Amino acid sequence: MLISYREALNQAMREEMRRDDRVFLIGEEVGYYQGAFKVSKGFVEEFGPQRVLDTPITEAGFTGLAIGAAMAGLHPIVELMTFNFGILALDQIVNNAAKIRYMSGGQLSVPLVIRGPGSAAHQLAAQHSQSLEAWFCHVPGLKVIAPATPHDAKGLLKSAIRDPNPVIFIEAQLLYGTKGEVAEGEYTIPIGRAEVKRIGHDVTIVAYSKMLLLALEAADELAREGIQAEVVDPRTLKPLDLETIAASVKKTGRLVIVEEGWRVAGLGAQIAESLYTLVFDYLDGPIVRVTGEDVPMPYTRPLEDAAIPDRPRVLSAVRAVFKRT
Amino acid sequence: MLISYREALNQAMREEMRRDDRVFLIGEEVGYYQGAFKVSKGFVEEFGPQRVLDTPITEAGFTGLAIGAAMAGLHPIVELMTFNFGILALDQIVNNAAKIRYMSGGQLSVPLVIRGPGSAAHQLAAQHSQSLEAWFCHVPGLKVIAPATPHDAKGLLKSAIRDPNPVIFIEAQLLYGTKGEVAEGEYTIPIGRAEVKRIGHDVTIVAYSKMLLLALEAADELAREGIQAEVVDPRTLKPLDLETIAASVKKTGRLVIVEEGWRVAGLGAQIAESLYTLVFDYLDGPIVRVTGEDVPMPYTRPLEDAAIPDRPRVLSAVRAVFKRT
Amino acid sequence: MDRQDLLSLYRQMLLIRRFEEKSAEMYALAKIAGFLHLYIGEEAIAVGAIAAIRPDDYVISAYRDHGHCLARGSDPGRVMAELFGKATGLCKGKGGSMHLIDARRNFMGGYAIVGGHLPLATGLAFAAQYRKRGQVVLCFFGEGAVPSGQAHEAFNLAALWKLPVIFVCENNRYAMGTPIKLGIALYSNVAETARSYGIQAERVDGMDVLAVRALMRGVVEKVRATQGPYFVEAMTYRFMGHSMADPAHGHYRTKEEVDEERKRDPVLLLRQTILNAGLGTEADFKQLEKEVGEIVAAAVKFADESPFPAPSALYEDVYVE
Amino acid sequence: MDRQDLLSLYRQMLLIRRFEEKSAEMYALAKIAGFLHLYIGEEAIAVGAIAAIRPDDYVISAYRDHGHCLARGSDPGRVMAELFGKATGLCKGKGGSMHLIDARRNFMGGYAIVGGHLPLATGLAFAAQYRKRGQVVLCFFGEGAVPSGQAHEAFNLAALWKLPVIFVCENNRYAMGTPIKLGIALYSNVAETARSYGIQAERVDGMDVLAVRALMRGVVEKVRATQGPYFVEAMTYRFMGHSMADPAHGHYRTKEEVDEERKRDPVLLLRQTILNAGLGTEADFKQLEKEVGEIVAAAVKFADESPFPAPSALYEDVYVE
Ligand SMILES: Cc1ncc(C[n+]2csc(CCOP(=O)(O)OP(=O)(O)O)c2C)c(N)n1
Ligand SMILES: Cc1ncc(C[n+]2csc(CCOP(=O)(O)OP(=O)(O)O)c2C)c(N)n1
Ligand SMILES: [Mg+2]
Ligand SMILES: [Mg+2]
Repeated sequence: MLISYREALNQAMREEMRRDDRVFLIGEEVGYYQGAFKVSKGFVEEFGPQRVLDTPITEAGFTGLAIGAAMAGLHPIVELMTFNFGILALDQIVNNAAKIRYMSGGQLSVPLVIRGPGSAAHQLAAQHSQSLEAWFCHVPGLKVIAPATPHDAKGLLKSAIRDPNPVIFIEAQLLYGTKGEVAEGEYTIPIGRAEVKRIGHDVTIVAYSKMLLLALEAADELAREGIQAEVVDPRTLKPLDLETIAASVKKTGRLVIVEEGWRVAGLGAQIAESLYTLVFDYLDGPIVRVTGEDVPMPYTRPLEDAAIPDRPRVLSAVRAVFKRT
Repeated sequence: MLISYREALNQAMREEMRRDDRVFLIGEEVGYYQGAFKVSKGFVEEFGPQRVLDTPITEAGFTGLAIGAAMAGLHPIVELMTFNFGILALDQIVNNAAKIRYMSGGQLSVPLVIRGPGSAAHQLAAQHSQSLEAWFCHVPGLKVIAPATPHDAKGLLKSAIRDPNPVIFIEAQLLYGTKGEVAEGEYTIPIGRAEVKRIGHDVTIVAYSKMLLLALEAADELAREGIQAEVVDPRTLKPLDLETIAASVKKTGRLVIVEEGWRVAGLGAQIAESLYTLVFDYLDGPIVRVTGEDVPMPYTRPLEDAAIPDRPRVLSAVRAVFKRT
Repeated sequence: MDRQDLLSLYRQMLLIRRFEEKSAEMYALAKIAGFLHLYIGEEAIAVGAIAAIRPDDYVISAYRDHGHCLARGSDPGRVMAELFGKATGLCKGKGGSMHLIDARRNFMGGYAIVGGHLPLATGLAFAAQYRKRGQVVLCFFGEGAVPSGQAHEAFNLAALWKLPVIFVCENNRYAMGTPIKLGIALYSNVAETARSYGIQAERVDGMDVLAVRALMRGVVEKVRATQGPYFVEAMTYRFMGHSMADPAHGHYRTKEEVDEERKRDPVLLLRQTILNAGLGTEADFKQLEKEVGEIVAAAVKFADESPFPAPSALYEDVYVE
Repeated sequence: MDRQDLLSLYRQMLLIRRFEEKSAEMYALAKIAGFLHLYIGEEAIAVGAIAAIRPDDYVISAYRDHGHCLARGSDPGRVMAELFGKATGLCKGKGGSMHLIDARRNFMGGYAIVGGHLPLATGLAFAAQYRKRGQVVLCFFGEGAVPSGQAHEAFNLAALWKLPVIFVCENNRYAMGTPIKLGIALYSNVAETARSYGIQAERVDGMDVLAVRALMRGVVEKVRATQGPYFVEAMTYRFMGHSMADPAHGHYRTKEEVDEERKRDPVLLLRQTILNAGLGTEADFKQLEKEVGEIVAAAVKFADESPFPAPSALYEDVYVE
């Protein structure tokens, strides 16, 4: 079945809401507007306004409400219109959702998904374009997922909804319209497993979310130059499937990591550091990171383009890895 | 002059407030209570309540107020009672303080210091014990400082107050009472310069804030075993003085990084990744990180002790670096 | 007025009082560490309010939470063990004083970020409404939380969705060293805040346990029936310092003021009521004092003799496996 | 009523209207991208309010900020160039539609986090008070920001410290697709929110520029004199979709409703007032239309011919060096 990423998310939520009436959806414009990006199309009609809740613009309030509801045994899905606004709910996410199980000595749990688009779309400027996955990955008690394809989006969102822990589920505005094959019928994808999206033996490229598509395009181009890149998509960012990445790097000896977020203290730094530790002797030179530039996102297109990783930069990173050896 | 870290901060702010009447101090309990940790002792008496402002418990509100005042040309110092509460002000810090200069194309600036204690004290439990420097370092537009000694605290706080950019200045509850020699008279320390706190040639230990003291103790013990550790304190975490660290690692060939924060996506990952890139060929094996454990901070002492780096762990990390070579 | 009833309320307040006095001693002996915020002087609110609800209702509080937890019926031994950081504590020693949680009693915890638990309270209420079980939520917080944005977002959601939550503002007039005047613009009428959301609000003498319970019974009934929120401002006073780290008085209030307020000690007030009504004697109080003393002593003994958590506990309870 | 004065107000509103209509065209031509939120229908508020302040006062707004920026006197060419993302834009193309900033005019910007700029406004007011320069701050925001915690923290600080800030709530009854009823518990009386902080509040017909200016003159005078905040609820209506990405009507409001509200177009209302008073003729309007048309055309031409920023601009303006 060829469907869009948006439709995949819609199906995942719909199936889970049919399966389990503890699951409900809450966020700005998720009901009558069907979601700012139309992910919850048809939901209020099917599930009614008690399970599809339009909220005021109070991210801390409604995220906290969802956490409270989860503590009482419901399974909320919080839609953040974008993760930029999630910053306003960070106290709830970090100090409550992530810690309540631990602070209670295991008495309480917070089965909750917080989802919505992260990263830049086109020209939304500094306050609306940022990739904050490194922040969420830093926090014990959270799981973090960032799928790139419709198939992964559907299977992982279903797993996230069934997970008894708080899960941060990061989508992307520029992915919603992308299409891909999705398995027929009921399926889930386990949290915490990377997938090799393209097999190769010359260099490993790790990339997730939107950047996976970029990496795959770059890999095709590299193939024409005779470089066979293996592309690994972690899919889950926390816990990270280091084994799969390490196995690939052991084979290729070279690693390029592509991420859209800011470079300093970005998630790629952690991935790199882990891999150096795991496969130091297999690496024939430093790991190369391709990242967003360390600037607030400029509005104007030429500068925005310059701030976000693109194919030429991925290609030149890979070529650089080869040149030195 | 032998003074406490607390007194050093007090002197720095006092001198700057005397020098420049655009500087004012704002935060919870900074006035009549003299600061929750008594850092602003005597301030309201000397500068009056218009320049030493006690706020309600509204971190977003008063941090945003300070940012607005800075946009209008004042130079606020925001005291966060602890950086745990800074999470509530993150939208203001990230979306406004860090970005306004860029979004305005250089028309506006936000000369502002946000300071207060980060990291764990004793048994304050999960919501009051966290080290969030990696988050702040991730954000372009911010500078981040975390001094370990009274001398550095004073000189760097003065520089931070004079800096025309937003500066995050992270102290530590357990450092306030520690004493050290501070230069007489007026001095500042430039932002962005690391300092070698102990010279050695066998291994480099990078550590900042409270962890510096731990690293120095460990280095003394190692010296008794015949290992001469060089201890480098970045002091400023963003921008990071990689040159000084790299120079040390070129000499020693071994690097251990000690940080109190959570391991995954902690600042140490970035420091390591940068150093691998800069001095890959000088390293005789992987960099070793000693970090806080990836758990919400437990209240009970034995588990808290187990969650925070201590001397035995630093020692065994250093010894491990030697064993493998 | 009923003798058994009054003596039972008295006993609950006395238990909290003696438990906390003992905690203070244990803090001085370093058996307890971290922040310890005592509820001494405010016991009538927790006891009066919690006496008005059902066992399946939810209770949630801030970090000054011993009183609410004990009033909810938690085992004093396990509470003390939690303060001691022992494996037998309510939260296996991981929560401590500020995060007492007793899920079996729907005591959903103590939270240490001022204002941060009010949204959680609306969520508990949402779940109650969603499941149509007729539960209500009691949410306790200090007046210092009233200006916080999270509190307001919670008030609006509760009012908008008619959630069955009762916001109980324990107005002790100080937030650490900040007198209410310096924190809240309309300090003389905190309940007005709630009314600006269309939330019904009431003020009560938080030193009078009978007044608190009487008011709360009415409020709980209304909230259970109408499924809409309520705000109760309970006027009280904290007799001790903000936490064990602070003196009882300082720049922000005088010893005279504290002494004056102590004359309205809620425990003594109830005692006087009982005596005046002829429903109890000095012998009764002596007997209760003895019983409570034994419970507290046993709690300390239990806590003291309990083991600390094993090192393996460090990584337990981070995730549900 | 004075002819020059009325025609000048009319001209300002017309400029905003035509400027934005042209922006919509340019958006369709992909000369402008990102989010573009039009102020069409609400012009009387910015023009009326800003007409009541001094050049050294501060103005701050949300993302729907073209009107405020132009009413403040910013060069339409540089505003259009900013929308085009050009180096000659107000913010060198880095801000875009949602972040117009013109520091020379104390126009402190457009901000895109709902509620996030209200604390900034209190800070500008704090600076004004600190320096005793007698400035006031006009802070514009939609009614959708009213429930946000940051707004409430700002209201409380402003009231507590008597800051000279005027909160101008542009109540167009919708926050994106959310009707006010679904967002604000006490939706029928938003000003009550402010009163619960002891902030004086007033409501005004935001379609009537003369009413807005008259009210604001009084308010500004009071705020300048007493150094305390004020809240103004200006009733208005957005004629277009929330942003260029949205239709003008949809599930959340009917075409009929929009058509009905368009009858009270603020530009046409003022035109009628001028005609009724015999202070202007069709010829005057034609002339103004021509002038404004030329300004807008020149702005587009300037924007179009201006260069994009050089690649080196990427790392400029992150820090003050
Ligand atoms: C968001 C936040 N900011 C600051 C603090 C530090 N703090 C702890 S308690 C407190 C005072 C709270 O006063 P109030 O709400 O009146 O409760 P009381 O202590 O009087 O019971 C402060 C400022 C905190 N815990 N959370
Ligand atoms: C904190 C936050 N949450 C969500 C959004 C997305 N958003 C942008 S505008 C808007 C509606 C705002 O409505 P209102 O304040 O009434 O202003 P109007 O658009 O009507 O002028 C929303 C939800 C945002 N920008 N910021
Ligand atoms: Mg209080
Ligand atoms: Mg609106």
